[in-house]
Amino acid sequence: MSGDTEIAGADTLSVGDRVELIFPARGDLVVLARLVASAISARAGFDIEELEDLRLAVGELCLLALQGSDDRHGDLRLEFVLTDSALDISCTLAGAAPHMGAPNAEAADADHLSEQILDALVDEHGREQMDGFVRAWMRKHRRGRSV
Amino acid sequence: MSGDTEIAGADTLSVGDRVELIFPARGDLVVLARLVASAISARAGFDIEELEDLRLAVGELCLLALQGSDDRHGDLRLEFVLTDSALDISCTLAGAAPHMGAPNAEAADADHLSEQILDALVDEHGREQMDGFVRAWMRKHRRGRSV
Amino acid sequence: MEQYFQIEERSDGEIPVVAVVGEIDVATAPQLRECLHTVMARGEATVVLDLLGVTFLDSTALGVLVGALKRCRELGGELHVVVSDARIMKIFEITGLNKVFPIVESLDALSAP
Amino acid sequence: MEQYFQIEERSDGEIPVVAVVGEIDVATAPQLRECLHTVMARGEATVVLDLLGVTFLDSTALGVLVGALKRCRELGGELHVVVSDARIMKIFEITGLNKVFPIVESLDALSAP
Ligand SMILES: Nc1ncnc2c1ncn2[C@@H]1O[C@H](COP(=O)(O)OP(=O)(O)O)[C@@H](O)[C@H]1O
Ligand SMILES: Nc1ncnc2c1ncn2[C@@H]1O[C@H](COP(=O)(O)OP(=O)(O)O)[C@@H](O)[C@H]1O
Repeated sequence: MSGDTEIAGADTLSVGDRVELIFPARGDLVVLARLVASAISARAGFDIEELEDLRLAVGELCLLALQGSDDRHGDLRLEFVLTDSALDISCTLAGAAPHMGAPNAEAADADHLSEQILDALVDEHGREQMDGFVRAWMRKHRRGRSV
Repeated sequence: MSGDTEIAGADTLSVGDRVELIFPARGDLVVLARLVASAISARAGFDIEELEDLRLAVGELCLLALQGSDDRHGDLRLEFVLTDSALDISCTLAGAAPHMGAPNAEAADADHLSEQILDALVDEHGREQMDGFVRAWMRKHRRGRSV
Repeated sequence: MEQYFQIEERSDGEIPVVAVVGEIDVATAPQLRECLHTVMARGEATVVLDLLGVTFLDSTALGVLVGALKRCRELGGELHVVVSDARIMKIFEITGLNKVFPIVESLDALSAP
Repeated sequence: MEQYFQIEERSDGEIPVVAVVGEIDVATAPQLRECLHTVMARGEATVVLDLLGVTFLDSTALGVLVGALKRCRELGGELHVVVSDARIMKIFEITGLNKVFPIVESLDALSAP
């Protein structure tokens, strides 16, 4: 019993586990999504570098979903699903009024940057836009598992 | 512009904002609920002592909801709603198999302790049990607001 | 972000000391329960529980402590709890357990005459 | 748990230094944009952006930096970025922006001949 050390809660998510966070679709709350992403990633067995990657990537996922929003209405629904081989994350914007006007140069830059960040940090990602909602998703393989 | 210091994100929740966290109904994931509770409480304008109180109280709320669970099935749905006068939090257990057998002495102690903790830390709280689900709720008034 | 939890038993003095560091909650309390059981199964009726490094405690943890206290007293011993953090002390106070457990603020306070 | 963000402008040397501490993301980037605009509106074409205290940076923050860089260069100046943290540097690298911005590891490296 002496010196029985462990990080409790590490790797406590199991295959099939699903965690969902729903919050008002505003940029100032994306920090919540990143917070939950860190906690989930640690519990899915990712190491500290991957955890930082996932925190950043989830923030970008939210930003991609938020682009259809007027930053005042609707919710973001962030979903984490742990499969045998990967952590699948999606972010859906629902109930938001369509964004008015063309994006400015800075927003276009940021959009392109989000895609570059996801390209570098996750294994697959995509974005679907249908009337009424925007959905951005990504997949990060778990090392040492069948993919 | 010099020395422009601020805690960004503090008090960024508005009246009517609703945040929801859904996660597998297992004790080892209650830490997720506490994490989100801290972040939400800080953003609802509660001070550091109240934030610690709310973190503890939300954990107890989850434990009260979990008691109907066999700790293997179902989800906990934790909901935060900010009103003009209070932060309302509820935790609902759904889809869990009913808990088998009578609770042991330690579990009965812990249940009573949860109630005592909520009595001390929040302004109102309660628990409803219906067939198929358990719902525990609490309300914490925001200081300096009409109640 | 991690939930840190560490438990250590020191039996160098006369009374065994179980020291916990981190968060004791529904996820980690079972390990504390097991450790206390193991110590008492050796015949120790009096145990010191050092919570100086504990940053969080929930009702499950308190339930384990109450169970261990009952067992110590049944064996004619005592469960001494060491707490100094105001937040942790508050949890004992709001549950009335500060009147049930012999609580001291430091390990030194136990060996003092 | 809090999202810490602090921005400070020091104009004691020849080139103004804007120093940021904390997380620059979609919530806080607007304040950085405004600060950089204010400095440039005074006619400063070259600015040093000290990110040594930055713990997180997202695409919105990078977008603000790219916008400020364009503006500095239009004015015939430069936006020097100071980064030493490997995580922050990684974000510049994966977006290719390490080749766009003049990045140095310390403020000393800027004044060195
Ligand atoms: N969360 C998701 N949402 C939408 N499309 C996805 C998602 N995850 C993966 N996809 C797309 O569906 C394709 C097939 O998915 P699937 O058969 O589950 O994965 P795999 O890539 O392992 O074969 C993927 O390659 C990807 O392009
Ligand atoms: N989240 C909740 N879920 C279930 N019942 C609640 C909840 N919040 C409050 N209650 C109960 O309903 C009563 C009336 O609620 P309400 O009119 O909204 O609040 P107030 O206490 O401010 O009058 C409360 O006093 C409480 O007993």
